[in-house]
Order: sequence, then structure tokens, then C-alpha cells
Amino acid sequence: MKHDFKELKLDRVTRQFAGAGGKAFNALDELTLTVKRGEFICLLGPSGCGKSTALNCIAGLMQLSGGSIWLDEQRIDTLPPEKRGFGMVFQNYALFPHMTVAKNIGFGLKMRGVSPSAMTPRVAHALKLVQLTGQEHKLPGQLSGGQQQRVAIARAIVIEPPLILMDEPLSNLDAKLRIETRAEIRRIHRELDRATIYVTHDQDEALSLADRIVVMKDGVVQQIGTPAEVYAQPANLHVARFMGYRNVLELDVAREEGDRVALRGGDIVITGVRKQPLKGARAAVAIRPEEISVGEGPGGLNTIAGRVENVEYSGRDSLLDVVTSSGTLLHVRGPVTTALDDIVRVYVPVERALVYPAE
Amino acid sequence: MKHDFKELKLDRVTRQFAGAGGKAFNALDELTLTVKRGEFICLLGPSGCGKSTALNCIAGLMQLSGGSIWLDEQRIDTLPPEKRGFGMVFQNYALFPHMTVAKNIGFGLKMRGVSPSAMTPRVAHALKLVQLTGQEHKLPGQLSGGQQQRVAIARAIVIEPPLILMDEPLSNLDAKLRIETRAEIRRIHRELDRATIYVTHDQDEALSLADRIVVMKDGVVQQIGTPAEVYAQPANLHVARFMGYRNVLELDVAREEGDRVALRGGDIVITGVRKQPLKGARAAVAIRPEEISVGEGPGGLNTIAGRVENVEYSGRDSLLDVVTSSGTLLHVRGPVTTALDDIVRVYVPVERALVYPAE
Amino acid sequence: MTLFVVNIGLMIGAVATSSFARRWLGTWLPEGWTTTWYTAAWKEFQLDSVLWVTVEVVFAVVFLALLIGVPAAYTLARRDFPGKRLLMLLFLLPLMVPPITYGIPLATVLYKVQLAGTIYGVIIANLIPAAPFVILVMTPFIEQIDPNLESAARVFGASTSRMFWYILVPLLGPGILAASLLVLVRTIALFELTFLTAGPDSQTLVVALYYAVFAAGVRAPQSVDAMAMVYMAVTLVWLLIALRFVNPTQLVSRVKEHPQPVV
Amino acid sequence: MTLFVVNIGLMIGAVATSSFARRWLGTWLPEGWTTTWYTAAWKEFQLDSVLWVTVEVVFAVVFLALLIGVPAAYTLARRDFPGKRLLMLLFLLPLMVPPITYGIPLATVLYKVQLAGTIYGVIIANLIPAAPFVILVMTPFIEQIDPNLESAARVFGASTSRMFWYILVPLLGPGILAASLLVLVRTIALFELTFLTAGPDSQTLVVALYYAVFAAGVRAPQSVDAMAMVYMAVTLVWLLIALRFVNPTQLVSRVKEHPQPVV
Repeated sequence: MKHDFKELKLDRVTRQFAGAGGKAFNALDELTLTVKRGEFICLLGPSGCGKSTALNCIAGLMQLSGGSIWLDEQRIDTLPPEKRGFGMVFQNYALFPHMTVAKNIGFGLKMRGVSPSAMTPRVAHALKLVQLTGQEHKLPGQLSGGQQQRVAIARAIVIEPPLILMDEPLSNLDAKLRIETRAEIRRIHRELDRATIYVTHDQDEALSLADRIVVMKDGVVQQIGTPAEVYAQPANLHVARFMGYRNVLELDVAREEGDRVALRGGDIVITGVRKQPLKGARAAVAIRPEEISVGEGPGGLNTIAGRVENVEYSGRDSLLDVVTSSGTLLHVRGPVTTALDDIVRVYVPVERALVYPAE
Repeated sequence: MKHDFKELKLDRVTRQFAGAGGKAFNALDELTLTVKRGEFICLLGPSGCGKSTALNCIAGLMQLSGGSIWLDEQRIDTLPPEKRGFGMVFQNYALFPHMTVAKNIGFGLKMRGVSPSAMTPRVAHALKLVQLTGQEHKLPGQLSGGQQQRVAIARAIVIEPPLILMDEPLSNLDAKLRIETRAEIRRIHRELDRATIYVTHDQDEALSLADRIVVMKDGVVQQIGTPAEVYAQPANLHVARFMGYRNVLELDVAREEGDRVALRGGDIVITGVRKQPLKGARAAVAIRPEEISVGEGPGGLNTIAGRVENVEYSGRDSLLDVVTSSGTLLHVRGPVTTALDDIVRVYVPVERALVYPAE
Repeated sequence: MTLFVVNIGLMIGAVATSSFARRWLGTWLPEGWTTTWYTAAWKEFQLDSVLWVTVEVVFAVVFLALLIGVPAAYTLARRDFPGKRLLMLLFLLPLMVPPITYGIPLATVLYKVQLAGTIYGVIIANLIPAAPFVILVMTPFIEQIDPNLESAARVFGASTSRMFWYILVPLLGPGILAASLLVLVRTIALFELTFLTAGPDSQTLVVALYYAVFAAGVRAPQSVDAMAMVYMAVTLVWLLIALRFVNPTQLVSRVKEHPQPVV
Repeated sequence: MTLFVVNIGLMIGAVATSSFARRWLGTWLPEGWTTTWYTAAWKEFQLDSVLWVTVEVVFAVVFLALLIGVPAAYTLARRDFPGKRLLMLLFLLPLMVPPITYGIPLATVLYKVQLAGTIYGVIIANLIPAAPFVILVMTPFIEQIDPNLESAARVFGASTSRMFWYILVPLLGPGILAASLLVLVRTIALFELTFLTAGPDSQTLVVALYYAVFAAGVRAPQSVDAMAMVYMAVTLVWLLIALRFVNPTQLVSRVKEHPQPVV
């Protein structure tokens, strides 16, 4: 395979499945994406959003129902998986249980006809990269989950593929190991200087790993952007909800000025920033709990009063459920000193209240 | 069963299992704990720490190998589970698949000989409490995971038990639902005014729910304390690691003054607070990533210089891997503006560097 | 695969045709149809008494096999104890070893205790493979029941016996039904054991059929075919009833549902 | 349970004793031991030719059953297609229906195509239950193999045939071995089909034994017992070999490992 590739291009890649009652639905609907060499791309979304389908289509494990995939000038979606030359890390590792670690890692090289003598140094180098030197003669069953994970990564990188595909590779590890392996994956990606496409449902993972994030829902791309863009400027209400904007209030539109929108409903008056063209008299404002502060806003702007109905201690701060007199619930990160049934005033900066059309 | 109980007392409760090679080991080793009415207790620890064993011993589903359990003056560890009268929420819900929601919830009442006419209002009340009114004639298989979870809770609370036992009740829900149901469980606990014992491996869950946390490891209690105590003052290095003190450095003890200890090693000099009596010339200092700030400490105290070797964006801030010139790795939460290969100085306040004996 | 299916179909068809045929030589279809052979077979084999014995034996075996097999399957599926594997192997042995291996010694013993040739002997002989078969069929059904359901029933106040009636019986119902129907079919079919232990008064359908095949020289072959048809009909009817309640694939594996690719 | 086990043991013991006994009447143990009965049985039943036919039939059946069964099991376990359940049912039918139900029609057809009485006829007849049995045994083995292993092999450059040889064959090895041994035992034991289709030159061990039992009047019962012992020994040896490779509980359920309570 060519290693000096420039980009991988997905052109309206579509994949259908038979749904309930035999009706076909698009598990993946016209995904168009260009991945440059050196990029780390995360496909992010809840289960069933089509992210794994996309990965399998790229790997060749599923055939396309429509569209095409190009590696520079070569069309590859018509090739069988073994001719595409990509590396892949599976969710459950999929190590060959009857082969030693060294044979697992060398499998791809063997299939490419590399001689055993040429294979040994390359396998050793891959082992070193994943810090497993000395384990080469063990069977996968003798390794811990984290070590198996690293063998799976070594097996994918040893063939020096233009593209490495990863399908929720951390989901079987515990929280601590997950964070450590995350840094490892990022380091290996940097050292290899190829492209990586990484599938996950965990927004923290996507934010910390990706150069660009592709947020998906029901097979359709919702937003493609850098982590900072997706985090701070979600393209629509769905992305906002998925990225942790837990407060979504549907209110009446009182006034629009430029991209500023004043909303009103019950005892709440909020001014926010419009992120999508509004339709109708109702709009939804999305706010993160950690961007609401306890206290008075400048000039009383965007300030809401309420009673604390639940306090969840989380160490550095507490997650408060603040309920206004009209019964609206706000999730707020507040100081740990806040107690149940306290009456508090909270406010949100205008630029952190994002306004979308009501659903 | 008595509902006006004062406390549940576990007295050196021990449970043995046959381990590898037939040798018995203590899955639960002399757990002593007093649970007062109204308290919410979390048993916290990694899998295999004995927390579920403890719960099963209290429920009567496992027999004790030693010790005793008392409900006020009554010894209950000799009673079969059906005579203890506790409510329990199982990890996989364990709803009876052939019974409707109403029949599932009413099962405990039926077994207690409550007449159908007396049962109906109590089941209705429980359904209302978990916000499932209108679903009573569905079968569990027709409900979503979150709804099944709430039926399981309703089934446990409708018998008005002195004690409700919960075995990782949220582990099968997705992240968003988990946070919502957490608040729900806390609310129901407050309304019932009974005692709850809740088993989890998730420190966030324990911090946000519990009045007191029991941290366990290998069947042995490590620490019993309020969430704030466990979070800020871990009793030993194991608890510290488990509670998110990701930086653990083993250094030489240079000087001890009161509970202040000065440690030194390579290019690092740190003064911290001693939490356990030290033994020998080595000690470990444990620091949370979020308590290390980028910048200079007052008078250069506890300041460490290093190069940023990895940046993980996480929205509000970034998780940095800072490596000192002698090769020590520090995990630091820093501003999102920090870039790879920046040279930074970081510091930690003396009272947030906890010193334990080296392992 | 297809060949295999067509073959079976053809063979059954041939025998069925033959049993109804008046005369059938050299032509594709016989020249006329008759039920004479059935009447002949009925008389010749004393089918009424034979059928009655078959029914008696089969129902006694099914009942006793369930009584032994269901609790045994429950114990094997739920409890761990030393020697469990050995016991499991002993239970499966009569299923994997051909009946004749233990049939002859069994017959010898039954003759010694004066039970051979009586209906009790036949029942005992048939129980030996039937009880393990119940265990085999019930085990996946029992394993599908989450042990936490039993724990939940106990915690919420059910004694062991109430747990059994309110939880286990309703949930195992389909499994018990399936097991009894399948044992029924197998017992009807189990020739060797009955053959070795039955006397003239305790002949079951299949044994009568064998004697018929053996002495085929003196009887019209159509009559034997008619007999085989009766036998096949009896088994198939029960089998079809059984299959309505138990999905055969469930015995092999639990079917996983995946979205099916359209391409 | 225990009764059941002791019973089986006693019966086998009795026959074994009888087959070695010089005379045995009224006492607990016979007065002397001899192998005469074995020699007698050997001659009387022409055991050398019978054994040879048995070996030929059995190995042909095992080989052909594997050739049909393994790919069919793979297809059934991995692919979803319309009619899969029906096909599965058709495969399981010959296992659940007693052989005699389709044995007689099968024999009729074989006679028509001039194959009955030959060794080919016997092989074909025995394949009908053997191939589905292979499917039954192989299915759990195939299902234990993670489909992602096959995907991984493909992604890392293996063509379908190399994937088969490098991944599937090594992983299915124990399963194939187990299936062949179990089919072997079953085929040795399957009386009805061979009985119905065999001629004098294609008699297998079990058929010879049946004829012996039938004509027991003219032969010494000890001789028949000796024959039964030979037969039982042959089956049991193979069964024990098979059980070394396949854990019988695996066929029923996948054993879950739990820490065992001590109390």
C-alpha cells in the first residue's frame, strides 16, 4: 500500500440495513469527509448513530450501498478488506487466541509475504512502541486487558498502514487505564504520522484525542469541527445536548438584535447568542451547568433566583438542582458550601447561553 | 417488619470463599459498621473488593462465615432473606418478566399477605414516586432500561422496608440517564426517611449520593468517612489513588516538622502534609491533577519546571502531561491555551500534597 | 442440502403411496387407492392393544422422567459441588451411548428381578435415557432464568416453595412442556429397550413394527408399510406439537438478533 | 440419582461377569473364569469380517459427515438468510425423529436404486443422522469463535482461504475432533438404519449382535453376552477418547466459573 498518501476521501458514503418490518433504513447517510495525512479524526455519537458502520465501510468489512471512498486518486471501496492495507483495532481486541503476541503482531506482515528474518525487527520495534518488550512469547489469554489492548495496537501499526481505524478501543478498560491508554494512543499517532479514524461514544475521549470531531446522529453527520468548536459552538441542539449542555429551556422569543436574542418565559428572562436561524416564536436556550455561576450577573442581567432542591457533592464543587418559583429546573455547578433548600441567585454570561430553534 | 428502627449494626461480618487451589480467602473481612436511620451509605471499591459480598450478606442471600448483624436489638443474620424484610434493587433490575409492572411492584406486598384492595393504592403511590403512573399494565420487557430501573426501585420501596439495598443500580444506564437517576434516588431516599446501603465502583456516584462512604479493598475496609473526608483526606495511598490522586511520587524524606514533611528526589522538592505515620527514609506524595496550577508558587515553594509532552483538551481546561528534566511525569490540569512542548512551571499548595508511607 | 431434503420427502412419499395402493408395479402411480392395508395391519398387529400399551408406557415415562429430570437439571444448573462434572457426565452417558450397550445388561437384571416382560420393566428401561434427556432439554431453559430473580423473590418475602410456584413454574412452563413432548416422541421411538425388556403383553408400537419387518415374508409388504405410516404419523404429530412450543434452534444456541444487511 | 448410577454399574458388571464365567448358577460369583465364550462368539458371528465392515462404514460416514456438516454448521452459525430457521429445523429433524420413521422409506428407496444390501447403502443411510449431528456438535464451537477474529484476519491481509487455514482450522480443531469421535460412536451404535439397509456382507457389529439376540435360543447366552461386551467395549473406548477432547457439559451449556462458597 502507499504510505506517502495525502488524503482519504469519503464521498457520500451510504449504507442501508433492513429495519423492523423489512423496511430498509440508512444506518449511514451520505457521509462526506476528507481525512488528511497526520490527522486524528473522531467519529462521535450515541450507539446506533452509524459511527461503527462508517468504520466498517472504510475497512471493507461492509459494502457500501452508495457513494465511494478514495485514497488519493485510487478508488478503494470496491477492494476487499485484505487489499486496502489499513490497520484496525477492534473493540474487544480480536487477538488470535492461538498465536503468541509476536505472531499476532506479525500476522499482517506474514500475509504481506515479509520474510521471518525481516519480520523480527519490525515486530520488536512495534512491541517497544507499545511498551510490551519481553511479552512476545505469551499468548493473549495470559495478558491483562490493558496489555491485550496494546498488542492490538501494535498489530495495527506494525504494517505501517496509511490509515489506522479504531473501534471504541478503550471501552473494555476501567476508568483509570482508559485515561492512561488515551495518552498512549495520542503519542503513537504523533510518532507514526499517518491518519487515525477513531470511533467513540464518549465525548471526553473525543475532545482529548481528536484533531477534528465528526458528531453523528441516526446515520447523519451533525457537525464536523475541532474539539474547541464542537465544545463551545455546537451546531444544533442535538450536538449541544450530547456535549453536556444539560440545561435546555424552551422559551418565547422576546427580541432579536444581531445574533443576540432575548428570551422570556415564566419568571425567567435570558439573553443569549443565536447559533442557528430561528423559526417561529419559540426558541431553546442551551447552557452548561459549569457555565452558570452562583451570584448576581453584571447589572442583574441573565440572573435567575431559585431554591436548591438537590445537592450532589463532587469534590471540587457540587452539582446543584436549582428550581425557580415557576418550577423550572436548572442544573448548576456551585460551591460545595451550598446546602439543600438554600435560596440562591445564579447567572449565565450572554455569550455562554446558546439559542437554537425550538424542537 | 419494624419500621421505627434506630440502627443496623454489622459486627465483624466475615465471608469466606474458596479461592484458586481450594484455599479459602476472606472476600469480606470483619466489616464493622453502624447505619443509622436516615443515612445513605455507599460501599465503594473496585470489583472484587467485597462490596457486593457485604450487600448479599446483609440481604441474607449469602451466609456469614463469621460475625453478626443486628437490627436494633434483634439479631438478623440467622434469618432467611424473606424474614428480614429489606428492599433490594439489583444491578440488572431482576424484574419478574412474566408479571406486569403493577404485579412486580406488588409482589412484596402479596407475599406479606396484603389484600388486593389494600395493595392497589400503595402500588399506585410507589408508581407515582418513581414517576411511572400509567405504565402499570406493561410487562418489564416493554419498558426502557431507565423505566425498568425505576420499577425495580418502586418494588423495593413499596414494602416500606427499614433498609433499602442497592447493588450498582445505575451501571446498566448510559451516562446521561445515570446522572438523572442519581438525583432521583437521592430524592426518594430523603422522602422515605429510611436507611439506604448502596454499592458502587464509581467514586463520582459515591461522592454525590452518600452521607458516608465506606472505601473497601480486598475485603478490608480502608476508610469510613463523609464524602468530603474521603475526597480531601484519604486515609491511605490506596484510597488516595482510587479517589483520583493520579500523581503519586515516591521521594526521599528530607525533613519532618509537625505534620509538614519536606520530600526531595532528583530535581523535585515538595513539602506536603503527613496523613499516616511514615516508616523509613522514603515516602509517597499524592496530588490531584486539578490541584496543581500552572505558575509559580508563593516564594517559589513547591514549584516544579517541566516540558508539556501531551495535551488532552477537555473543554473547560486541558489535562497536561508535564515531564521534568529528570523524567518524572506529572498530570496537571492547565489552561486550554497550553501547547505541546511548552516549558511550564507548576506548583501545588502544601496542604494539597498528601504524604503517605512509601509502598 | 436440497438433495438431502428432497430425498427424505421422496422416501416418505413412496411409503405413503405404497400403504394406500391397491397394486403398484412398474407404473409411476399405483392403479388404485385403498385403506384395506390399514385395516389389515390393524387386525394383524392387534393394534388396539399395542396402542394402549404404548400410551400407558409413554405417559408413565414422561411423568416419571419429569419428576426426576427437572429437579436434577435445576440442581446441576444452579449449584456447584464437588463431583458435579462427573455426575453430569453420568447423566449424559445414556444419551450418547447407544441403548443396546446398557440395554442387554438392563434386561438381564430385569429378568432376574422378575420385571422383564411386564409393563413396569418397559417403563423402567425407558426411564434410563428419558430422565437424562429431560435434563438436557431443561438445562438451557433453567440457565436462561436469571438467578437474581430467585434472589429477588426471596428478598421480597417469598419462601422457597412460594418462589418455586410464583417464579420458577411460570418461567419454566414452556421448557417443561417442550421436554415432555420431546421425551414422549423419543419414548415412542426407543425400540431397543422395549424390545429387550417387553413381553408379548407389553409390546409397544415400534416393537410390533419390528416383528412385522422381520417376518415380512409372510405378510404383504403394503401391510408393513401401512404399519410404518401409522407409526410415523403418531411420532410426527407429537413432534409437530412439540416444535410449536420449543424452538429447536434454542436447544443448539440462543439466536442472536442482528440487523440484516440489505446490500 | 445414586440409585441410578449404582444400577447401571451393577448391570454392566453382571453381563461382564457372565461373559467370562465358566458356570454361574445361584452363587454370587461364578465358579471359574474363561475366555472361551469370546472365542466362541468370534467364530460364531464371523467377527473378523463384521469388524472390518464396521470400520469401513464408520470411517466413511465420519469423513463424509464432516465434509457436509462443518461448512453447513459454519453457514448456519454465521449467516442470516430467509428460511434459516426452516433449514435448521430440517437438519435437526433426523436427530429428533427416531431413525425407523425415515429408515423404512429410506430402505425402500435404496432397494429401488439397487443400493440396499451394499456397503454404499449403509453409508448413505447412516449419513442422514450423522451430518446433522456434526452440525449440532460444531455449532457451539463455531459460535465461540468471535466473528471479529475473521474480520481482523481479513483486514490484516488474509484472503478467505488463508483466513480459513490460519484462523478457523486451528481454532475449530478440537471441535472437529470431538464431532468426528462422537459421530463415530453414534454410527457404531445406530442399529436401525444399518439393519434395514444392510445385506449379509455389509452387516456391522450391532446388527450381528441383534441377530444373535434374536436367535438366542440356539446359542449359549454367555456367547451373546460376550458379543455384547465386545460391542460395549468398542463403543466405550471411542466414547472415552471423545470425552477427553470434548467436555460434555460444553455441549449443554458453557460452564461459568464462580468462586465457590466454603461456608
